[in-house]
Amino acid sequence: MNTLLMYSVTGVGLFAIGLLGLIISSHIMRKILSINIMGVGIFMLLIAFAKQNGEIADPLPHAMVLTGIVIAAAGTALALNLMVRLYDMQQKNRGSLDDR
Amino acid sequence: MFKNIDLKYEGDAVQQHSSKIIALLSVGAVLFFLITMLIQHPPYEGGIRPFVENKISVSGVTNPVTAVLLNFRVYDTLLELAVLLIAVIAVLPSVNSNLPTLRILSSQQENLVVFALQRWISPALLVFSGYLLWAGASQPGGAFQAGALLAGGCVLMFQTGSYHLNYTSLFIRIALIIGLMVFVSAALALFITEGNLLQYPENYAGVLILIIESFATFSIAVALAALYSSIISTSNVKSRGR
Amino acid sequence: MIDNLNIATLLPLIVFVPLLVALLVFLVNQEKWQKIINIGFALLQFTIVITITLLFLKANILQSQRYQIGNWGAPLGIDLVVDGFSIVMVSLTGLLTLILTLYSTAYFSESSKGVRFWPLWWLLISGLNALFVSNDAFNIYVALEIIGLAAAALVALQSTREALEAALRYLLVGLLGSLFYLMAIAILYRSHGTLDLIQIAESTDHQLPDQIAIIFITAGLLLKIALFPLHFWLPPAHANAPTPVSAILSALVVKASLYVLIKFWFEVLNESTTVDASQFIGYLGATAILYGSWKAFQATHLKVVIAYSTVAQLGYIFLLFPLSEQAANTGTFTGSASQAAIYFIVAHACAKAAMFLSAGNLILSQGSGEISQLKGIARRQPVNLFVFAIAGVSLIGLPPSAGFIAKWLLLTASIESGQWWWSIVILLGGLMAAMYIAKILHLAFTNVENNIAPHYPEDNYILDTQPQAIHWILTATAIVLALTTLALGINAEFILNMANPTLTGSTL
Amino acid sequence: MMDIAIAFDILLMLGCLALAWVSIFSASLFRCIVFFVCFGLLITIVWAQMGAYDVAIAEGAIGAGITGALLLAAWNRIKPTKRQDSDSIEERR
Repeated sequence: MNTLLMYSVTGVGLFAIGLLGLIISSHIMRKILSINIMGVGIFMLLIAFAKQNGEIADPLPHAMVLTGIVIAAAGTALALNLMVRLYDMQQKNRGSLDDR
Repeated sequence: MFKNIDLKYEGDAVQQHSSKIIALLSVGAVLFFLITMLIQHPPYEGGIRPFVENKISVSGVTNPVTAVLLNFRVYDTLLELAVLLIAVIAVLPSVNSNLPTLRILSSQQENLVVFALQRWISPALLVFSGYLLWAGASQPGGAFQAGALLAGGCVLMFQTGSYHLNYTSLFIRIALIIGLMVFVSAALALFITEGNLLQYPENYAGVLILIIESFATFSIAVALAALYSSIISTSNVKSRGR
Repeated sequence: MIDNLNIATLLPLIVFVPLLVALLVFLVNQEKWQKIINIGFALLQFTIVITITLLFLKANILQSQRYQIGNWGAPLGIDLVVDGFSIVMVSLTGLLTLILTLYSTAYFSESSKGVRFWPLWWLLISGLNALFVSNDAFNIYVALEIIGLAAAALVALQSTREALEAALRYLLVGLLGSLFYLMAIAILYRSHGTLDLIQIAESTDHQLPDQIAIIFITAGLLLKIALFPLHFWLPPAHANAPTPVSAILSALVVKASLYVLIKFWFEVLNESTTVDASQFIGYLGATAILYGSWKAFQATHLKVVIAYSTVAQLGYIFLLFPLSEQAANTGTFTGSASQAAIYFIVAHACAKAAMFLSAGNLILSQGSGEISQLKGIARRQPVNLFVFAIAGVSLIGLPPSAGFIAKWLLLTASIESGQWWWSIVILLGGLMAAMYIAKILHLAFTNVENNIAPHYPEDNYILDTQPQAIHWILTATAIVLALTTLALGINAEFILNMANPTLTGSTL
Repeated sequence: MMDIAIAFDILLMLGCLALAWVSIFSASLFRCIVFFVCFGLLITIVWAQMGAYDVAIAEGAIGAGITGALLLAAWNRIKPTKRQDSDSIEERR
């Protein structure tokens, strides 16, 4: 059981934890965290088989993961912004007397 | 799964009504199949490493990851900068151009620790991100890492609440798109001169990559800072226009 | 270098021109200049797309030669390739870009949302074009992300409570679908060592990794296409978006994920798909038709009716999977069922866009989208209602329209392949579509005795506006789209031979 | 010598899985976010351990840094303050 296979299994485990968290967690913030964790799981799987044998690793998974991290950050930022604006809207409605 | 958008702060971690057992079983099945696949089928040898090795001398940089990211698969990086730009445009407040580009308010409570932290670390961050950008050609480093570091510096500046950037002023808008603009115009220029999109001329590849990378770093830093400040400041979001 | 004008030189332009326009429009936020830039570049984009289509038809080849970005070749660099199916989608995108950009210049003329709308709009179009021409798995993932984020941001444009909620749900669903797709790419790259679709197609050995990859791709993309059980996010998102956005969402954005699914299911991982899996998807499509039409019939808001009708019409296209399973196991997406699916995509795109535009005009003039408010609208807005009726005719599938040709091809395909039960579902779906279209038209033609002012019910689904006069461009663009559906209904071979160039059945 | 490296790898993996589980299902939201930032930093070490140094720097800066800052800022906006309108950071007009 070489270490890289173990890292792949961990990556897949993280993907499963994120998927489970996404399905059954309640608050939107937890769902955003689960999506990030699923992303990290996939990146771990990608990086794990990059360095199969020999010293220098295959650079393509590294480039894919780098791009994936920035895309995940952009997606999370947009989701958080929408969540905050939605929260403000709900507060304003609950706070202000007239419903409409 | 996403049916009701729940924003109650006190709610407990897991939805009550949701059938936790079915979710657990299905995710467990997915996990089981994935793990059996990982164990039974070893990965393919090498991937594109042999191709990169014999083409890296032409690519203008020596670090293989930067070569793949900014020369062999440069189209992906360009589209990825577009993704970051989309996220920024979506969160920008609507235009209020009466504010100056940079508003420095002397905030009342002198938060000594944060001020000291800012004064010591910001210059170091600046120099280090410049180094990261420059080292990207040969050792690990590059545009995204340097940009994220600069953005970390900006986040630190925002902590004291005394620095306000008006993200709809012309200067900041130019800063946001300069990375992608340089990329696209370089691509079109090379398209005309070399006849093929994003095909760097052999001896100028390194220089061109560095120019594109530095502009990309600058716009990534401003973009990530804009993403952060759009969430913290209520006045920024609740603009008069709406 | 521009003299050897072949497809390859023009192909990347359809991605880079909208990108450049997005940057220009983001910089310039004076109303007048934005209008000039938008209309000018929409025309330029349309001409580029038309030249590419004509060049492809003239060359009459199954697949254009690969455009290697940076001249690096397949496993190392990224290639752009155009085949029959993608050329149809690219020309469809070009046409809808031109028409909807004209519509949007009038629609957003005075509202302050235009500043944020235009850059996102052009980035969405460049993402769509990048997806249709790409031949690299990871590149398709980045294009899917561009489309998902831009579409979610556009849905959130009106920043009412319902719009923000729909946009947040749409964004999370989009991110989840893309993550499933990314997981599939990781597995494919792990077992094949290359990301190029054609090279993966050649080296698939239909072992466990490929089957798991196709399962993940199907699950992720079905979520993004909103097939029946996973459609919950589509009606609120399409109903709460501004009119041009809901038009392009229903017509193109949903089809982009469908294009990727068809590309993987029929061309790349063809043999690792089993017959009963495609039967299962066929049954999902059938239930989508019935369920979507039934919910559309029940809906009370005009845009919600049209959104649920999208869910139903997508079901038709998924009947393609069981029908073309036996047809041909060649590597290419050919056969009568595939022609029916391509024709259905084009017919649905034009009809649904026309319907959304006309419905948007009706809502603008009426002030509220509730169907009960549409009493006697025929007298106030005859032209828009006429366009709505034509689009309805195409959705139902009555003779003069493109929808009829599509359903006819689907019926013949189902009879040919011996699975006659699909034709029952197709006819039943047409009947139910007629139900909810007729319900709206019936209301529109009942004249109201006293012309009472439209009262606003409390639980108004969408923040409504005061009744406004309709700019002439808004109606003109809707008419042009309705005429294209009729034109496509009359001469069908234009699309058909574009989709499958008649050549000796050379496999990939 | 070899078993120490393997032991370190196994420790890293178990740590990742545990932090991931806790950062989704722990009781309060604030604890979730703090665990998520720790998870990001641990992942940075895992990337470095696997030889992906470019990715380690990027994960540390973007994954743990910027995303953690965004999450905390968003949490600050949606936590129920005692007096809803007294927002100390922003001067409210």
